[in-house]
Parts: sequence; C-alpha cells; structure tokens
Amino acid sequence: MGKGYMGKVLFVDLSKGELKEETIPDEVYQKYIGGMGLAAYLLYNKIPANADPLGPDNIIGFLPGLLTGTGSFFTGRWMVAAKSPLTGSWGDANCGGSLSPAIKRCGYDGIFFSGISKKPVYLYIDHHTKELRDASEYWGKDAVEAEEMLIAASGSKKTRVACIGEAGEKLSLISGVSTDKGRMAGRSGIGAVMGSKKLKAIVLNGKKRIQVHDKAEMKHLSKLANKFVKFQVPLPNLMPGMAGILMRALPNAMAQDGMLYKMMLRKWGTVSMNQLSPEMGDSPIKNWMGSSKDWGFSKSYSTHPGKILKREKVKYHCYSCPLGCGGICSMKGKYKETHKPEYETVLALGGLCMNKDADSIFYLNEILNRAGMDTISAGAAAAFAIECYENGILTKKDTDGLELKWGNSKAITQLIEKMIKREGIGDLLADGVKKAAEKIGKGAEQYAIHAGGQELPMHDARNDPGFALHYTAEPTPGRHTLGAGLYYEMFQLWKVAKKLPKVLPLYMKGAKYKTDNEKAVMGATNSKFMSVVNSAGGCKFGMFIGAKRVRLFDWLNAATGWNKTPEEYLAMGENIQTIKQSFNVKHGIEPKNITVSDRVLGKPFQTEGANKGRTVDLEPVRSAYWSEFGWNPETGKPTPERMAEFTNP
Amino acid sequence: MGEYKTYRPKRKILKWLYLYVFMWFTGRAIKIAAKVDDEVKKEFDSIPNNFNVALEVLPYGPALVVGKTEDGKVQYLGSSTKDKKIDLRMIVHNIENAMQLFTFQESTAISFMRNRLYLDGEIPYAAAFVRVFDAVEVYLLPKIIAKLAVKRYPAWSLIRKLSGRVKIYLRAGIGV
Amino acid sequence: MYLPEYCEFLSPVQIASGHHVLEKIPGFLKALNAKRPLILADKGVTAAGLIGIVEDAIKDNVQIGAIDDDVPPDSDLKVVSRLSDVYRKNNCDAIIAVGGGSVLDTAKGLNILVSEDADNLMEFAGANKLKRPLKPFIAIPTTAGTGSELTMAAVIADHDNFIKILFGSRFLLPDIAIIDSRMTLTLPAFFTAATAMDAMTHAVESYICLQKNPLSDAHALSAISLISKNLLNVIRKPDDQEGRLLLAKAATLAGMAFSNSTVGIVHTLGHSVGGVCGVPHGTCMSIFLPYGLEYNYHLVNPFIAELLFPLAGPEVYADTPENKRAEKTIEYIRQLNQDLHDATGGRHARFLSEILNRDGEQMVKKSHFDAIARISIGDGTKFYNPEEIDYDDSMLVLEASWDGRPLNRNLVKKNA
Amino acid sequence: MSRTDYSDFLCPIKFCCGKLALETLPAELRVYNARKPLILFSNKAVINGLIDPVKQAFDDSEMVAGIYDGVPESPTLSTIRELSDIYIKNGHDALIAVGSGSVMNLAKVLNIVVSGEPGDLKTCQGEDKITKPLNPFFVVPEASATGLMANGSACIDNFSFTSRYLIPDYLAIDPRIVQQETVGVIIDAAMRALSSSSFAYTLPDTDYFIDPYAYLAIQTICENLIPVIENADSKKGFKDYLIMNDTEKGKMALVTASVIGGFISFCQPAGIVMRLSEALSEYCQLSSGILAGLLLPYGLEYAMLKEGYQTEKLLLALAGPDVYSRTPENERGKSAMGILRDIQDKLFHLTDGYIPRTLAGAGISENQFSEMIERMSQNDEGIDSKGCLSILNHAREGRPVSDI
Amino acid sequence: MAYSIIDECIGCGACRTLCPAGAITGEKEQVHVINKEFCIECGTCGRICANEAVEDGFGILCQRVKRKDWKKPVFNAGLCASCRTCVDTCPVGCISLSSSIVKKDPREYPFLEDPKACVSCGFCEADCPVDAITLEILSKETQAAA
Repeated sequence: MGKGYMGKVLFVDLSKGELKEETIPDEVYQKYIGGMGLAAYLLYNKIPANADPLGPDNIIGFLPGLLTGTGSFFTGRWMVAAKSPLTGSWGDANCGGSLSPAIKRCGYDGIFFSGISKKPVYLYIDHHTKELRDASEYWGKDAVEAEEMLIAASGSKKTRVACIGEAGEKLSLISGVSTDKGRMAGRSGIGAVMGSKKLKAIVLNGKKRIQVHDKAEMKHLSKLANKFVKFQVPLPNLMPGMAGILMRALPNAMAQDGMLYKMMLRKWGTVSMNQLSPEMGDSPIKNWMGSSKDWGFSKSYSTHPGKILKREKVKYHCYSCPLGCGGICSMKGKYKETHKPEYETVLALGGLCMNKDADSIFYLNEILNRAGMDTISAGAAAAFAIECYENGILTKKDTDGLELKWGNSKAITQLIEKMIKREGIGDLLADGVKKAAEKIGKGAEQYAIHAGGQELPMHDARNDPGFALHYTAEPTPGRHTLGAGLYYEMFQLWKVAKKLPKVLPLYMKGAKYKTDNEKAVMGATNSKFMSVVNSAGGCKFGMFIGAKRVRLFDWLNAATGWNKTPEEYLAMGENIQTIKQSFNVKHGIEPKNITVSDRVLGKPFQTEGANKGRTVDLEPVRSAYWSEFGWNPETGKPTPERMAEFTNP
Repeated sequence: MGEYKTYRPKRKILKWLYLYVFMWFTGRAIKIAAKVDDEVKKEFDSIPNNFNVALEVLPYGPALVVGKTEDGKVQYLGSSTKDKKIDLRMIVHNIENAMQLFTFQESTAISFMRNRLYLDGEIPYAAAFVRVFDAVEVYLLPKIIAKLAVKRYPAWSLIRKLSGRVKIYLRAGIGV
Repeated sequence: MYLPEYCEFLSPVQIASGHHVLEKIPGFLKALNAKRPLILADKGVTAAGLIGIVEDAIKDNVQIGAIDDDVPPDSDLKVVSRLSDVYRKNNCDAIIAVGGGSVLDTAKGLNILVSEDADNLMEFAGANKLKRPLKPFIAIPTTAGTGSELTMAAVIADHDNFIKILFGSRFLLPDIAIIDSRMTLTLPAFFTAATAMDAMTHAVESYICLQKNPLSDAHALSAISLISKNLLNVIRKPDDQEGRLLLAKAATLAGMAFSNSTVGIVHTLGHSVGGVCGVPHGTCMSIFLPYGLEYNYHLVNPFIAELLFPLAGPEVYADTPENKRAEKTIEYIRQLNQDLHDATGGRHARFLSEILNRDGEQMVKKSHFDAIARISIGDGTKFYNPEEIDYDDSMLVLEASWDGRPLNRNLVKKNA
Repeated sequence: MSRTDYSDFLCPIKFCCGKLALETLPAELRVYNARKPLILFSNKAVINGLIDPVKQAFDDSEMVAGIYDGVPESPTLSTIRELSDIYIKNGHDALIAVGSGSVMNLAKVLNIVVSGEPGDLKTCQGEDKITKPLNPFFVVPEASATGLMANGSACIDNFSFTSRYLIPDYLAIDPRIVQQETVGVIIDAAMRALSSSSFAYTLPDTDYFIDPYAYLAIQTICENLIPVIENADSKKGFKDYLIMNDTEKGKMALVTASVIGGFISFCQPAGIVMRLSEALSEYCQLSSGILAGLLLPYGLEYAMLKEGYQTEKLLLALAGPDVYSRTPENERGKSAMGILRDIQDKLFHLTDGYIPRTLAGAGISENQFSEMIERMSQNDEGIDSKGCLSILNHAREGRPVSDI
Repeated sequence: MAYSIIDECIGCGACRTLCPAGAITGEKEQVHVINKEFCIECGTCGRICANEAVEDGFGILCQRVKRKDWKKPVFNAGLCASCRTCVDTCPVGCISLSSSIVKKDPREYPFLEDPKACVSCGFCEADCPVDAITLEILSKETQAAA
C-alpha cells in the first residue's frame, strides 16, 4: 500500500563530509505535503536566526514534489530552497526538466546541504552508493559542459544532473541552478549559496520504485486531463499580437479561460506572449519607464512567436508534462543549439533594454544558461546600467568604454559577458540592481527596479494590480509565479472549493483597480493554492487549464490515500505560507518595508501607452491580504503562538 | 480466471425526485401545522429558539430542514443542509431506507429501531420532532396509510382532523 | 420462534469470566500489546477493597502506570481532561476501568481523548464521530447489572451548562470485559437485589420490545433463567461464590441482549424518576417492571407468556394453561419483588411510595409526577416501546405504581 | 474449581439479516472509514446472478466498488498474488466476499496479505500469529454457506492460519442472495450446524455464553428445515414482494443458523460426531454434513453415557418449552433423541431416499469402519476407538446406544 | 516484497549479470543471494533462471520464459502524451525519445531503442499515465528494425 512519498530525507554536512538519513513521520506530510511545504518546515527549524546566507549555517535543499512520479500530469517540477543571499529572506526557486523524479528515485523527498566544503565537491547517488566526490576538474566549467562531463563520468545515460555555472562559482547574487543543459532555477540567487558551499553539482541515478495508493484512479484522472490538453485549434502566428492590440483598445476585460492560453502554449510555448503582452501593457518597457508606444508592433516583430517557432528544431517536454511548452532551437555562431528562450528572457533582454536584435537575445540566453545566471535579473541589471549611463550617473570610463544606449545590442552583449566574468562594470552589476545602486550611489536607487532586492519579472503591476500585491506581500518578494488577478480567473478554484468569490465573465478594466476585500481573498487563495501546487511539484501552466479539468486535489487524494477536501488543502497552503513568513520574521525581515518603486505602481501615472492613467493603490489590499492569513495587518507578521506551532519538539 | 472492473455507482434520480417532492411538501406542511394545530404548537414550544432540525439522507439525498428562528417562528428552511447551522440531525443511511420510510412500508419508529435512521443531537428535541412529524402525517394521509406510518393512530375528533387537513393542503400546496 | 423481517446483532466484546480471571489480565494486555495500564475506579470501589484485589492480581508481571480513583458518581468533562493528563504524564498505553456505569463512561471518554490525542471532547460528541479503533481498554464491572461494559454509548455530563453529552460509536466498546466473582462478593444484599432486578428488566424488556431479534431473545431467556434460579439464594447466602458468578454472567448476557434490542417504557420512566428524584436505577427498574408488561400487554402478551418458562421453571409452566401464562408471569414478578422485599428486610421497595433514602424520608412524592412525565416523553428509549407513550400514559402508570395496585389495562389508550 | 471456573468467549461478527441488508454495506463501510471495497464473487455466485443486487446496493453512495467475478473453486497462491495486485493497484481498503465457503477462505488469506505485506504469509502461519487487526472484511453468504466463513481459520495450498482477527467483521444475509439454492446443499449445511451446536449446547458443564448461540441454531433448524424444503421452489406471490413470506424468512434463518454453527465449531473442539463424519465422507458419496446428521443421535447417547452430556437440555431447544415441561424429567433425553431420529425420517421421505434413514443406507462395509478408526486413532490418540466402533454399529442398525 | 533465491540455484550467474538493480551477488556454482534492500521486483531473475530457483514475494516459484518470448513494449503514438514517464521509469533505460515518429509533429515520442536490453519488467506499461504502452512479443523484423 504506497503513499506517494518516500518518507525519508538526506542531510549532507559538507564541512564534515557526512551523509545522514532522517525519516519524516506521516503527520508532517499530512500538514506540509512535500516540496515547498516540507522545505519550509525543515529549514524554518534547522537554519539558526540571522545565519549568513553565504556562510556554513545556511542550508540548501533540493526537493521533488509529492506527486512527482505517481502517474499524475504536470507534476515534474523540483524545488531548491535556502535562505536567499539576494533578499535575506526565504528563498526558493523551482524548475522543470527531469531532475524531480531522479531525486525521488534515490529514495528521498529532499536532499539538504549544510556547512562549507574545503574543496569543490559534487554529490553522487545511484542505486548502490551515495557519496561526495571531488569536483575540482569540473570547477570553472560552464553548466552545460559540466553536466555532459558528469553524465559521461557516471556511465549511465539515465543520470540527471543539477549544477551551477561560472556565475554561481563567483557568488553572483543573481545566479541560479541549471539542469537538462539549460533549464534554470534562477530566482533568489540560490546559485551563490551552492557556490559559497563549494558544491558544484548533484548527480543522481537512483532506481527505487514510487508506490501509490490508488493507481487506477491516478490513470483515470490523467486521461481526463490529457483529453483537455490534446484539444487544439489552429492559431495563426500573428494572432497573439492582434489580440494584444484589441485588448488594449477595449474599455472592458474578459475573464480568461485557461484553455486559450493552453492552446497558445502548446503551439509556441511562453514566447506566444512576446507581442501580446507589450501590446496590452503587461510587459514593462525601457526599464519600466516606457510604454507600449515605445515598443510597438514593429519593434516586437523581430521576436514574434512565428519567428521563434521557425528556429525550433524539436519540442521539449518536462517530466510528466503532456503540454510541452519548451523547445530546443538551433543557433548560428559558437553554440549550435539552446533551450528556446522564455517570454521573460526575451522581454528582459529585449523590450526592457529596447534591444530588437533576436540573434543577440538567443546568444545571451545560451551564455546566461551556461553561466547559470538568472536572465531576468541580468536584463534588469543591463536596463538599470543603460538608464544610469543615459542620466550621466555612469560615465564612459566607468563602463570600460561601452556605449550603453537603449537598443545598442552589441554593447548590451559585452556588458553581460563582463557581468558573468565579474570584470569592471560587470563586477558591480553581478549582485543585482539593489547592491549595484548602493555601490554606485549618486541617486541610482530610483532606477533600480526591485522588490526587497529581487529584480521584478516582466509583468507590469499597472496592468494587473494583482502582481503588485504578490510582488510585495509574499514571503518571497518580486515573483510572478505565485499569483495575479489573471491567474485567479484561470485557476477556476471556485468550481471545486466552496465559499470562494466568483469572477464575472465580463467586467470593466477599472474594476481591477478597486481595493475591495474580494481582491485580497482572491490573492490569498492564489497564494494558498500555489503553495499546495509547489509542494506537490505541480506546474502552474497545467493548473491554468482549470481546477475541474486538471484535478490536483483528487490526484493528491488518490496518490496518498487521504480523504481531504479542497478546503483542507487550501488550509494546508495557508499553513505553508505562514511558515515562510515566520522564517522571514525569524531572520529579521520587516514585511512592511518590502516595497516597489513608485514607477511600478504608476505614481505619477503614464501619459501614453496601454497603462495610460493607471495607478495602483497597494496598501489597503496588502493589509487585507495579510489579515486573510491571520497575520498582523500592519506589520504582516504571524502571531508568536502561530509561529510556535511550527517548531518541532 | 475472473476479470476485474470498477463499478462507479449510478444515481437513483427518480427516487431522489420522489423524496425531494415529498420532503418539500412535508416541510411546508410542518410549518403550517405549527400555526394550525395547537398540539403541534405545544411540541414546538418545547424546542428552544434558533434551533434547526434536519432529516437528511446520506450521502447526496435531499433533506428536510425545519427550524425555529430567534423570535420563535417555525420556518421551513429548504432541502439542503449546506452551510446552515444544524443542531439536530436525523440521518437516514441511504436512499433505499428513505424510500421505505416515505412509502410507509416502515413506520418512523420501525425504521429508527432497524438502525436505518440514527440521531445526532439532543434526544428530547428529537422525540418532540418525531411527534410533530407523526401528527403531520396523520393530517396529510388517509387513515389506512397513516396507520402504517404511526405507532398509534390518535383518536382525534373528525372535525379537527378534516379542518386541519384542508387548511394544510391549501396553504402548503398553493399558498405561500 | 419470532423471525423479524430485518434484525441486527453485535456484541464484539471478549468476555473472560470465572473465579480467578484477574490473574489473566497481564496475558490479555500482552495480546493487546500494551504494557503500562492506568487503573480507574471510584471511591465506592476502593472502599470495598476491590482495587486491592485487582492490584495484587496483576502487580507482579505488569507495571501499573497509575491508579486513580476519584471519579465522581456522574462523570464530567473536567474529570476526563484531568485524567487524560494523568494518563499522558505516566505515559500509559491502556485503561483498566473497575466499577459501575459512571466509571466505565468516564473511561470511554478518556479513551477518546488519549487515542485521538485531542483536548476537546466536544469534537467527538454525537453518533459515529470516531473513525478508528481506540487504545486498548479493559472493563471490570463491579455491579452485576448495569451491563454498561457492553453498550456502545457513553453519557458524560457537562456541569457548567447542565447538559448531558451523548457519545455513540462501536469503538467505545472495551476490548475485554472481565467477570470475576470476587468483584461482586462483597456487594450488600440490597444492592445485589437492585442490580439483579436491573439485569432482569434488561432481559425482559429486550424480549418484548420492537427491536426483538432471535439472538438477543436467546440471550435474554438464559439471563432470566439464571437470575430467577440464583437471586434469592445469593441474597440469603451472600458469600456463595458460584451464585455470584452466575448472577454476574446473567447480567452480562442481559447486557448483550439489551444493547441489541433496546429497552422500552420501564427504562423511559426509570430514567426520568432517577433524574428527577435521584432514586437508584435498579430500584426504579424493579418497581416499574410489572407495570411495563401490563402497559404493553395488549400488543405483546404471547411473548410475555413465553417468559414464564425461564422465570418460573418447567413445573409452573406446565401447570398454567396457555391463555393464563402472561398473567402468571406478571404475578410471578410481583411475587419476586415481594420476596426480595422480605429478604432485604423491607429495603427493597415494591412501589414508589416505599422508596426511602438513607435517612428514611420518602424520595418520590406525588408532586414530582408532573416533572417525571414531562421528562419521560423525551427519553430515547421511548421509540423502542411497542406502544406509544405520551404525557397522560406516563401519568397513568405513575399513579398506578404509587401504591402498587395492578394497572387497569383497559385504561391504556389503544390504536383508534 | 469446576470447568465453569474460566471461560473466554468472543463473537466479533456483526450479524445483519433481512430486507435491504445489502444496502447497509456502504453505511457499515463508512464506520470503518473505508471508501473503496473490492467485492469477490465465486463462479457459482456469478451463475446465480448475484452480481446485480450487490452492485445496486452501492448505487447512490459515494463509494467506487471493484467487482472481481469468477473466483476459481480451488484457488492457489497465484490467485492470491493476482488479487492482491488488483487490491493494491486500485487502492482498495476493504474486502467483501459473496458466495460460498471457498471465496471466504480465499478472502481471509487475501486480507492477511493486503493488510500487511506478502511476507506475512510465511510469518503469520499457524496459530494466533496475527498481531494486529486486519483491514475490514465483510461477508455476504449464499444459502450453501457451510458456516466455514464465520470461523477464524483459513488455508490455501500448504499454508494454514487460525486467528480471531480472521473472523469477518460484518455478515449481511439478504433474501435476494439467499434465494437460489438446491435442497441437498441446504440440508448439508443445516445438519452440520445442528450437530456442532447440539454438542456445544449439551456440554457437561454449560458455557453460558455459547448456550444462547447453540440454543438459537438448534431451534431455528428444527423449526425451519422441514418447511423450507417442502416449499423450496414455490413462486413468490404479489403479496410476497411487499412482506416477506415464511419460506424466505426460513431460508434466511437457516443461513444464520449455519453461520452460527460454523462459529461454534470454531470455539469448541470438534465433537466425536464431526470427526467421524469427516472421516466417513471419504468412503461414500454422502457429504460430511448429512453423515453428521445421521450419526448425531447415536453420538449424543454415547457422550451422555461416557462423559455425562446433558442431553435432556436438548429437548428444550428441539421442541420448545411446552413439550419440555410436559415430558417428565427422566424421559427428556430419550424423547430428544426421538425427535432427532424422526427428523432423519422426514428427510428420508422428502428427498425420497437420497438421504438414508440409517448408516446402512450409506453403503459402507463393516471392515471399512475398523480400518477407518485405526487411521483416525493414529493421527490423534484421544479417540476411544471402541466407543467409535459401537456408535457406528448402532448407527448402522438404527438401534439407540444404551450401553458402552 | 523482494524476490528470493532458493537452494535449487546452481550458481550459473545469468541473473546476476542481467539484474537491472545489481541486487544479486554470489560466486560461480554457489547459491546466489538477492539483497532485499536493492531488489525492485522487476522479475527478470525469475524469467531468466533456467531451473526455476527464484521465488517471488508470495513464495510462488517463477516460471522461466525463453528470451525470445519476452514481451516488449509497443507504443501507441495516438494516445501518447509524450510525457517521458516511461523513459524515466525504465530500470535499464532502453526507451528513448525521437521526434521522427509522427510525421510533421515536432514533438518527441518514445520508442524501444535497445530491444535486447529490455528485461520485459512491465514498469513502462504499469506507469504510463494514459495506458499508451502494451507489452507484446515483438515479431522478428520489428525487433531487428528498431
């Protein structure tokens, strides 16, 4: 009688080089599910207060989701979590690829590293052995090369690797962890934590079986979900761009059904938004200064979905994903192929810096993946540098002779190459815009667009105020994956859980900016649901299809044998959110101080473009959001008794 | 060797509808009987205010929710117990047993005794509610059927029975 | 033989009976893989020295977690939560309850708290709220009569807001019930008579009420024959161990019978009189038993007739003609009450006005009748009585049983 | 102290018989918090069309049921492996066995495997080796149920298990299931139950907790066996659909009695008659149940003389209080045996000769008796071979046993 | 429950070389032993053992199946959601992906790359979320062609 999870985690002490297994009782899974929840529970208890993120006390964990490998769909994502050096708060990043089942097949629901190793090492686990091995010959290699060498060294084609590149080794605070030759877990600067511990990679090739409570029910639900994924309507390449223009023009907005976005994802992947978002005002342009006027249809034409699709050799599916939004594109120049750049990468390196040249974007995408640096933060840093240069804060001498002008793709490419090698201006920018602005001074803070240190992703709060709420109120600031007004519409949670606000099929755009309590409830439900999804290893693109079509809660019940209602799962999500916020409070973070610059909130509002005249009133919605979780509405901190619940005896 | 197939249970829609209509009508009849018949009124006085009683069929079946509001008025609160404050539940295990009860093959006491119906809440109020239920059945049904539904057919005067029956049928059926 | 259209029977409690059964408890604990039991009792039990007997029987091969004996006569929420702390502090893993109904009910409540490791009992109030078997629980009844070691219900009072909370679930039943003759050896004659009549009423009523079914009838018949054969000579010779054991077994059999075929009017009135005037349960039972039979006479007299055989034995049964047997049964029971009245020197009351408390006043007065009647029509056992009971019916029976004259049967309201 | 000193009794089965008994299955599963039962049907059950009533019992409930029909008559370990694979793969959490003894036996072994792990088959072998309660196990017996299911023992290939946790938790006897049955099978089950409960009822020192069960089994069989056989194939009139007629009630009562008989044979060591009839059934085509019925009066008389069995008590159960009170004290034993013998005669007439009046009719020769008794006395010495021989001879001539 | 080897084993070592989990140890001509902790119950040892010396968790002897009669996976591209579950769950890794299975469809679908390596354990068929894989005895030419 299986339970879906393995019941054990592995603790590796890099200072002493010891490996210790720890069994996790069933009650913990019943409360925190797995993945993000389990990581939050364990790290909250095991990382001492105000530990140095790059010191030995910080603990980094690699965790699969509970549903990974159980026969459910969209559940192949894995989590890496630690105290974030970039924001000083709870840091986590999640990524697809095929590493998640590999962790579980080694028999673990999580592998955690503490301490610092004297010399570079990597962890090797297969069916028989688990040990730390010397990684000095791989140290210095870029992520893709290191991965190929490690797989060859392991002698089996099925080995899965997660490793850091140069950026991580050089402790760049915006570096991440790469797997499958370029799938990135980039946010919260987790790569720097691995770099600080001298941990180059984890190499896994386990063979354990994953047992499930009710396999037939899992298949029944998966076939149901597959039916919706396979439903496809032919879509012309320029359709998204046209739709963007229409949505900008219309005064009212339509509640989105996830199936439309699913069909676009299945045909083009996330790049389908390359023209749609800038046109409707969802994408920030010219370091959040510009508007859809500056990045018109002609400028975004060079990276419109059809063009990207022409370069795509083959579609790429993450583990257990029937949708397949990824792809491998061929490239001219030094590197022959790269993972299809995501919408965030194209806009960060394109629209944000007004860089029209698609080839430079492809090349930058590949070198950033190889270096293991987060493409969003790199683009944001470049845009920040261009604006400082434009306003004279940075002179030609500071930029080692680079002409940092909007759209000068050659200069931007060289700047990012310098950032990877930490040379000159690159060393300044390699730790994110917040640290760079502090070092430069001279009023550069106003151009540094971030939330609590994390560079903002390519979704403009002025277009969907939900983003502003989730950028600032979440325990992990500056993330677009946790919730927004649009996400609540597509999740359709009110169809499975009782007492949730319904969304009108058609409503005026102005309604999005009202600060009534319903917005807070929607935001809170988003966060709770995404906590459960991230703990089960789920991918939000799958969940967009709709709660009644892709039934995550039924999968959880069938895999574990529990009999929990959707309301109980959302309550578990609330529990997980509260632990992350308690982690922040324990490490001295003041939630009310995490804000975004006024430029993002539309103060003063823009005079042209799609978000003309839009301002976002954040405070009332944020305190209502916090009280939804039972935290203190002013300070955003959970009550001490609530925090005491999580400390294990 | 045998072969295996899962059987996903079907819903008995006809029986559900029959019960739904019957419970709807009985519920309204109880509300009116509380006004018309003083014996029923006395029974309801013994039940505290803001107290809801539900005769519910597990797992999806219709329900009969009757209750007293704050100011003591008897109300028929519809046929579903979702998000209502229910103080006393009389739960029927499944729809077949409810059919036995409402086609009078078993009287209320007999189905209670055969553990088809069990109580979750204060017993004295349940006893009062069963007496009300029996009184309404005597009003609504002709003697030969009512005898099956009730343990002891009360010796009411003919006038009282007829007048009550007319009022209830009129008010419950057509009236508000 | 009576074959109903539908019936259920369940008595999943292991019964270990005999003279030296207490010594076997360590074996039972090991079978239930428990090592540190908590022994529960009430003041009366310790006063009678029964706790000493139990302790010596198991002391040398089982470590006793703790012994706690201040359980009040009617169990209470606060007592249960206090006991759960005692249980947890001594990390016990099983409960041994020694005593009557209230101790067993408290033990059931305690078992809910410690097995679900909750701290608010109210979450589990009502029927079928428990989902899993609880921790091991051994019951040692010391009053051969209540049979509460075999019922699936537990009633725990909440004295702050004066309500009685009912818990009903199959998992409340003890794993094992120990019937040891030493437990009832020192029970005084008056209590023996009262509890034995309580058991007799359980058996008789379970035979005539609506939930009558073949298995509970068989248990009831053997219970009645055991009690009627042994009661009087146990009263006369209290230290007769064999008789005590048979009476205890009869009480358990009656408990099995009535927990599947619930009792009727005698208990309806008995509970109300006990509630209003605080009269011991056994006494009310023996008084109302003949009246209960007379009240339901017109519906169940063939069954009453069948009771004559176990009650009076084959000779009397053969002598009385077919149609007179029901009358004879009722008269025999009245005669039994009379003999008990004489044997206990008048303490065993034959009718309501005779019930006296320790210092001799009349416990039940005519002024109580109204309150008793009103409460009785709300009692749970009322549903199971063959004939409907309303306010006037209970008043009629109370009046009749005030001075012991037989009930005038044609006054009883029949099906119009 | 005499034997009444210590007696240990447990009957954990919840009996539920009567109209709509099948509909109570979902409600009973809810008590055990089970949501997905696996229902096993024997081949015979499938032929008799028992699948539909059981399936409809789960209509309108929130439980998905797995139906596995056609359990082979003589199951082997590979059937257990296949079924446990189905049970685990589909996340079942309760077992319901419908049909005759062989399905119940298989279900018990399956329950051991699925509640723990396949290795338990080896560790839990033998007597009382199972330590913790197993998953819920319900039983819906057919009329041919031999009571085997109610006892706590099961065996498959060369594994045998006995434990109180193997006794089923719930027993649903429903008229729709009990209908179709051949007369011979009913008689076999009834006579087997009659002999095991008669021996339990007339024990020299009565066990007061087994008594009610035994009394009920004997009384039901005597009152209902003959009437049920007489109108076994009467068609159901319209009235019978609303209210159950007597033959239906009779059939249900007989099944209850045979289940209780099976349970009693698990509590009490097998009586002399049971062992003899098991051995005899190899020598002739009559089933062991019918042979037990034949040997019963003679076995009881022998037991009364040798070990002081209280056969006069038997008259109360056989004929009821009236006859019991009227017959004087000393003749009660004799008249009880008389009743048993004329039941045998009635069966002889009803089945027009198939069931012989005495052992002679069974066509077993003299020397086969002695050879059989030697074989029996090898494997358990407690056999008083002289006594057995005299029982068999008396049974053959139909002469009551008057002296040992 | 792990498999176990009984005394009839003649120590030929066929199972030791073939076991995908490397759970079997033993010298030549000695009775081999299956390490309970590593065994993934794929049943290969039971199928390959010439004189049937392997018992499964239930204690039932496994029947020997000649290698050519081993059932191998056949993939139904119409049902397949190309979710790579089978590639990951195969203990010997003989399934891999190729985008030339379905014409004009850039998606990668699974195919049996190395039929000889396949030990017919059936994990792919059991784990495929949409039951797109069936195990069949591959005819001569399909085995050669793949």
